[in-house]
Amino acid sequence: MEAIKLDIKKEKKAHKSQTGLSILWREIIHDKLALISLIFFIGITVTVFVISLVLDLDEIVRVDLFAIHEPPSRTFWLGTDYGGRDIFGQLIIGTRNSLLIGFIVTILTGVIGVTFGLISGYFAGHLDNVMMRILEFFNILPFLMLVIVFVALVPKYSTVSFSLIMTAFLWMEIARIIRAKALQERELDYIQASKTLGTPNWKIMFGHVLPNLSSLIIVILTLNLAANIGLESGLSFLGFGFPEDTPSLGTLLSYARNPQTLQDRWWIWLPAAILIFLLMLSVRNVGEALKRATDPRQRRG
Amino acid sequence: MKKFSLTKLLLAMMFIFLFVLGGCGGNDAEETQGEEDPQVEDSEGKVDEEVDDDGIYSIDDFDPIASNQGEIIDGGTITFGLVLDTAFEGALNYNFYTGNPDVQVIRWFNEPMLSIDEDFNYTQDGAATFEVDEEEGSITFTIRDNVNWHDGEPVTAEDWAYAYEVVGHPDYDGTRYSQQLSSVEGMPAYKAGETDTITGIEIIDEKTIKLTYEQFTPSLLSSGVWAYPLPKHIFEDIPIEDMPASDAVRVNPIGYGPFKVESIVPGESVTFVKNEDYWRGEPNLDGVTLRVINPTVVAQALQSGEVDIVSSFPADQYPDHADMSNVEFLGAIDNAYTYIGFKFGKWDADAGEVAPDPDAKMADVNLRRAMWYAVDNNAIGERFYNGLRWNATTLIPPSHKNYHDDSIEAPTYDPAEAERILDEAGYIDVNGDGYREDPDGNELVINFASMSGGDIAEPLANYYIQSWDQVGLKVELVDGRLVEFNTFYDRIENDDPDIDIYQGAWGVGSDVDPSGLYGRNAVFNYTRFASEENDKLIADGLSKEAFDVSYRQEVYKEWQELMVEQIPVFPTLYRAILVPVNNRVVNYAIPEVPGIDIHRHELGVTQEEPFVAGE
Amino acid sequence: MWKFIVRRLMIALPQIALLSLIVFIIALMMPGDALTGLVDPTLDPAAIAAQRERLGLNNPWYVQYGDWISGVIRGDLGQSFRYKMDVTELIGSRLVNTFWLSLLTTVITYLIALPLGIISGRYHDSLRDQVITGYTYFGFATPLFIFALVMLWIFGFNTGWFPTGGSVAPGLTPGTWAYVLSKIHHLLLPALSMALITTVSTVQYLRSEIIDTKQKDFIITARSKGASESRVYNYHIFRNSLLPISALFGSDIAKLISGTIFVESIYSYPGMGQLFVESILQRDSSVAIALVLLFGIANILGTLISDVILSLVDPRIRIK
Amino acid sequence: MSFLEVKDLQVHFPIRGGLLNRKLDVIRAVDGVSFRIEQGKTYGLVGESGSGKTTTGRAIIGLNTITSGQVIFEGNDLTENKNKRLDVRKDIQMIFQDPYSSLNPKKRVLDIVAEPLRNYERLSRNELLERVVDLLEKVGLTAESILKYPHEFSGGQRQRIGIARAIALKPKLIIADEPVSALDVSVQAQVLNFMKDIQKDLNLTYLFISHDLGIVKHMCDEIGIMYKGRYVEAGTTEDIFNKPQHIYTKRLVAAIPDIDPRNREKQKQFRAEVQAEYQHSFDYYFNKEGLAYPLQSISATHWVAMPEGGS
Repeated sequence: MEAIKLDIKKEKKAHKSQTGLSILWREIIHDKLALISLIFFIGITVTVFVISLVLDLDEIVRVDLFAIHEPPSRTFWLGTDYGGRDIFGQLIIGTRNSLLIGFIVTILTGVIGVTFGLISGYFAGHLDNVMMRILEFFNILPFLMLVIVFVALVPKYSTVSFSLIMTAFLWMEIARIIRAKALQERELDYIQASKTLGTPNWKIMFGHVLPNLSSLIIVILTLNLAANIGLESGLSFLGFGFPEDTPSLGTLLSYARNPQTLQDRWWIWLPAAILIFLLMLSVRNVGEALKRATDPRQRRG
Repeated sequence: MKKFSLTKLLLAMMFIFLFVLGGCGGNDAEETQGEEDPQVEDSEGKVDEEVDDDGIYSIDDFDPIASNQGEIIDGGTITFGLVLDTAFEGALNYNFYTGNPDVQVIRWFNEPMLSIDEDFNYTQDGAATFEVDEEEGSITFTIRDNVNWHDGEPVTAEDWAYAYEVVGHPDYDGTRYSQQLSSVEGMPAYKAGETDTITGIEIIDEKTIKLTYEQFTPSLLSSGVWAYPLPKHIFEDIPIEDMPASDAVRVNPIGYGPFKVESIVPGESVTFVKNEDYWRGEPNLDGVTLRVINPTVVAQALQSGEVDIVSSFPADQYPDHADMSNVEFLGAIDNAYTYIGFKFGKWDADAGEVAPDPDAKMADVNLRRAMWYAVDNNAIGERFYNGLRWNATTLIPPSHKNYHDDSIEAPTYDPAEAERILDEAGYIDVNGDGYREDPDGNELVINFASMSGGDIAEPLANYYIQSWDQVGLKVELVDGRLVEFNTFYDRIENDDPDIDIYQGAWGVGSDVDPSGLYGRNAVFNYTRFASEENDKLIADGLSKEAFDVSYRQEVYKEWQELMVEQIPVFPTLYRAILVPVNNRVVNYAIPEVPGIDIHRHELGVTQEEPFVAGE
Repeated sequence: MWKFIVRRLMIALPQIALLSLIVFIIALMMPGDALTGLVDPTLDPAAIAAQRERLGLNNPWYVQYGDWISGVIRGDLGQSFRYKMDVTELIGSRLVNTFWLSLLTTVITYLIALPLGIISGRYHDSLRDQVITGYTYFGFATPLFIFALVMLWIFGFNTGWFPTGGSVAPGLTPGTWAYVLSKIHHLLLPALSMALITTVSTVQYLRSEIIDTKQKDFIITARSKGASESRVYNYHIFRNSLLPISALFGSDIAKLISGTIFVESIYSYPGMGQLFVESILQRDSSVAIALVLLFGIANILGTLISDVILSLVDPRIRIK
Repeated sequence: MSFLEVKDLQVHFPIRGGLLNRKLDVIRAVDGVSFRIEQGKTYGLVGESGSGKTTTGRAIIGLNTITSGQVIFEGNDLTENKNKRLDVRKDIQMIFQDPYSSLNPKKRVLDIVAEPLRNYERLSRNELLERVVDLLEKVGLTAESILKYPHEFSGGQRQRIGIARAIALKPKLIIADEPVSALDVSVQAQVLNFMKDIQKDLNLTYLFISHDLGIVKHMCDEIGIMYKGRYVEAGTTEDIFNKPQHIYTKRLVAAIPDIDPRNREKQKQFRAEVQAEYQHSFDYYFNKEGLAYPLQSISATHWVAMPEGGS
């Protein structure tokens, strides 16, 4: 048996190469744009997270009366805002916060959406019916307005509460897709087989159906990530963003509502605008490549 | 009478208007929730504004009256920009409006019956003249014969009385029922629905009305009278509760002012044509177009000549546009101040007075004084507002030049002094966390409420927190974010226990009497501060003796000193109003400045088209 | 057919009911009530308490809900705290503006999407397609609000071609040509900014739909029968690709709603979106609540319409 | 007591529709089926697609809900309550038709075969490995296979994996639902023979579902013929193939290709006869709705669906 055990380790790699995830990976490697985008995205993510460990947030959001609206200089690489606060530091922390929100929302919506869709699709029948009605109801809610209402209502407004509010109204699309897939999947014999083998339903759902949907989920989540990063900035722009001691890309962008800032002080908002633009593009490039990979007709590699 | 609490309270409100600091969001859009009786402006130095090297300006360099002396052409129209980032509400009647934006509209087609001089006192130059009977405590008003509503009907004494009957009616649910009305004899009983008639109002003939007051105070003759008749022939068929939403208020509003409303796009714009029968004479201009203009685009609209005059100009945009070639910036000292308030207790609704709590967190005057020493308001004024706001010293702003006492030594930025005071008072960091504990050694966290709105609001609040942090006081923002205006005042007014200190702003009415803001019976005494010395001085200021101006000045000088000593609040900044006016406009004066003998019918232009800023 | 519509309606009605309940709960959570705006500190607290009782504000929530909902059904959405007028009337005046803005945006969206989508799909991988794909590619990553702001900046201020706020020039008489033209003039820039961004997904959808259809058997058959290329496109492919697009219309309503919130605030256009942002910022909760309800109902009707269109187009849907 | 007894089994599927999505009608997929199987034997269930044979099999193992009737396994009524069903589940296993879809493509062979063991037996990692390798060897696969994924195997090999999985718990009854119909003919015999081998080794009972009479003849001891949810004929293999009574059975038997050229003529003639009989006596064998009549015994082992009083 020892020999076999060793084999398991050795051969794991060799055989993994055929799985869905590896197809996704291959597609990205083959798509130069997607590869560059992925590297860029990971690079930015790692950079902001690492640098923000070094930066002192209190120091960055410290109001300095004698450095208001400084243009970029050696001290302030990207100048300062109307509170005399360093834009570069805010940009780093802001990007981190925006990415963090993007990730949290994406993962939370993913967990809720996948679970919901899986249960609904797997059990089908009456339960599915009821769950679909619930989903439809969430779908018809005026999302942006309710988010704004809740943002205004929540007394303590933080990245966490914000993410939860967003999640509450964003899980439906994933749930719908997953449910449709699960409905197809449940008819396959391997699911029936597992039932006859005495595997409990939850184990079948998460242990058997879920892995078969993994590449699909990765694709959806990647594409959602791009959208979620953008959402926060929109809300901040409308004036429902974070307090200024929690900088985000959206807060920086919202300074552009001031016409002087928009016209004369590009350093405040332009880097954030470009960064959002690039982040969204790169995530989307990766997402599109992954999407191609799951659709054999369009596959390149 | 003296049915104290309620009456006194109303009295208190008389000369106050609640100031809304950046109330409707956007750029310091200041909203006065009250009547627009402004203050005097000393503007001897008619120096053209000069840009200092460091980009710091002084209000002394501005003039409230347009300097253009050019020749006025016949007719012409101008565009007035109402600076607002929302729509105006559109309750276009003095008796029904709620917010300042509507007043900006009303002023073009209506005006109060009485005009005031630069000392805030009523003059005999208005649409009505008056005679005072101090003995009886009554005033008799006579409306001029040629004062007619826009539809040709004369403005009558009955119209004037009708305003009292409507606003004072129990069914009236607007916000205009103030001290100006309730101080009239019999008004409270009428408001309570106990009587159908108001004993203090007597219509003598078609153009003459006599108002009798329960208590005759010096305040009465400086805008203490509700002087806004309501055309009875138009309103009498409308149930009172439907009036605010009626067409007579919103669609075809009517007045007796220099211009008539021609058309209204709700919330957006109003066009006016001249009222040829205006009692002061036919206006020069053919008409005026008023439109809402977003604070973010004011400068561009001015540059392109899209608007000739705007209601206000965001101070933070001024440095970038100070040299705009086609406009002249008018300026005046605003009769308002911002302040930091300390919570002392609660409002006792049953007793109708404040109930200070001697154990309140902020009860120690040394702590308050130290906090005053810790902040650098001069720097704030210069850096955030380019000198267009500046360090405030007393609770009567310099716009009241006869009462403001600039000899008083108020604490100014001195962190070392702040630390010394705190050390002495026993606020010492005993547990070594970098923050001071209270004299009993308990952890001291001061919760600071500040409202959102103005552009600078957020860094300003953070700056204060930092300043206090620097002297070892731990101050935290309530909820971790700025509080929206309505919520802010809701919480302050309801004495939310989570709030220890707050930043607010007050507009001071034309009368200096502070009883409405700092009196024992004032709901607006948000700090819930009270002291016997304070009670006495406030009462003295309203006594018969106070009809003697020098006596009154002395009383309020003492009161200002008392406030600097006891510090229920400390004032932070005084502020300037800036109004840019196109160079073709003649005879325009900042309307908030009283006693300037220029009226809107004299407004004119020197050329058909506005000047456009040269590239 | 009618059966499907009736069934679909029977889903929509409980949705509306549930929506109203949720909206009502939110209203209860909002600070202040119908009295807050009316309370004058000079009023006697006892009088206020009596007023509360009279208005039924002390009733249990389900009684209050019943009162409220029966008011809503009669078209009475309460009173705006801020404007002191009936919410129905207030919204009524803004509704028209938002309606025209949405209509024009939709028209422009499809005016852009159809030709671009067809060209892009028909000549896919050509230069033309790449240009169009490039547009959709960048359009996707551009946040609407930034784009609208820049448009305002360029075409409103720098060139002065379009007005920078409001819905109509002052002083014009409703019903005249000048009035209508001025309305359109005010609408054009906001509508265009919104359409240029929202159309992106429709273009992409149409493109891939056409590319898909192109490879379907019946097209190949049509071609092999000698149908001219333009006939194949105009008649077969376009028709087949258009149907799913028309079904997207319902979800467009949801997009329009969030779009108007941004665009109306940026262009100071007095519509419902701007009113909503204002009412939230100023805690004018009766207005905010009414708007959420109305937009929610609009959403429900939107999906209803698109389901009906879909079922007309594709009978298979009905069987579900 | 029989090993497995099915009594008047009915499985109905609702047809929904209308405004309220009410149950409008039912499809009677299985409409009163009864049979018994003796331990160690192979029972064949034959019929065209849609005849209800697969549904019957799935109903027995619990994949389809039983509308009415009883399934008694070793004296336990499986329809009585769910708990009991769980107890016997490990004794009944199933081999699926499609070896491609019946194996989870994301799982390694090890995990596939170990699935039932993990569910029912607490084994250490090594024990588990040992058992799986054992099972694979039993079905003729090497130990290295355990780390491979299903797509790395041929159809026949996959079906062996499926069988290994089915026998992992040492079941008593295996329901084989068209176990070879998805396989190449060349592989079919191999798998079938292998099934026979393990039947002996493990003392298995098969419920063998198929549409292919040839295979059934090769595999089964007893046979039931289904048509539209009902039995038309049941009996021993001998009975069915040599003495088919029902016209439907006769047609099926006639359709079996015979590779022996010597029988070709005889076969042809038989077919012609059956065809002729079918043409004129269809109404005799089926009721007005075109369904079979209840079964009537014509010998101790042989039953035929005939109208009342028919011969």
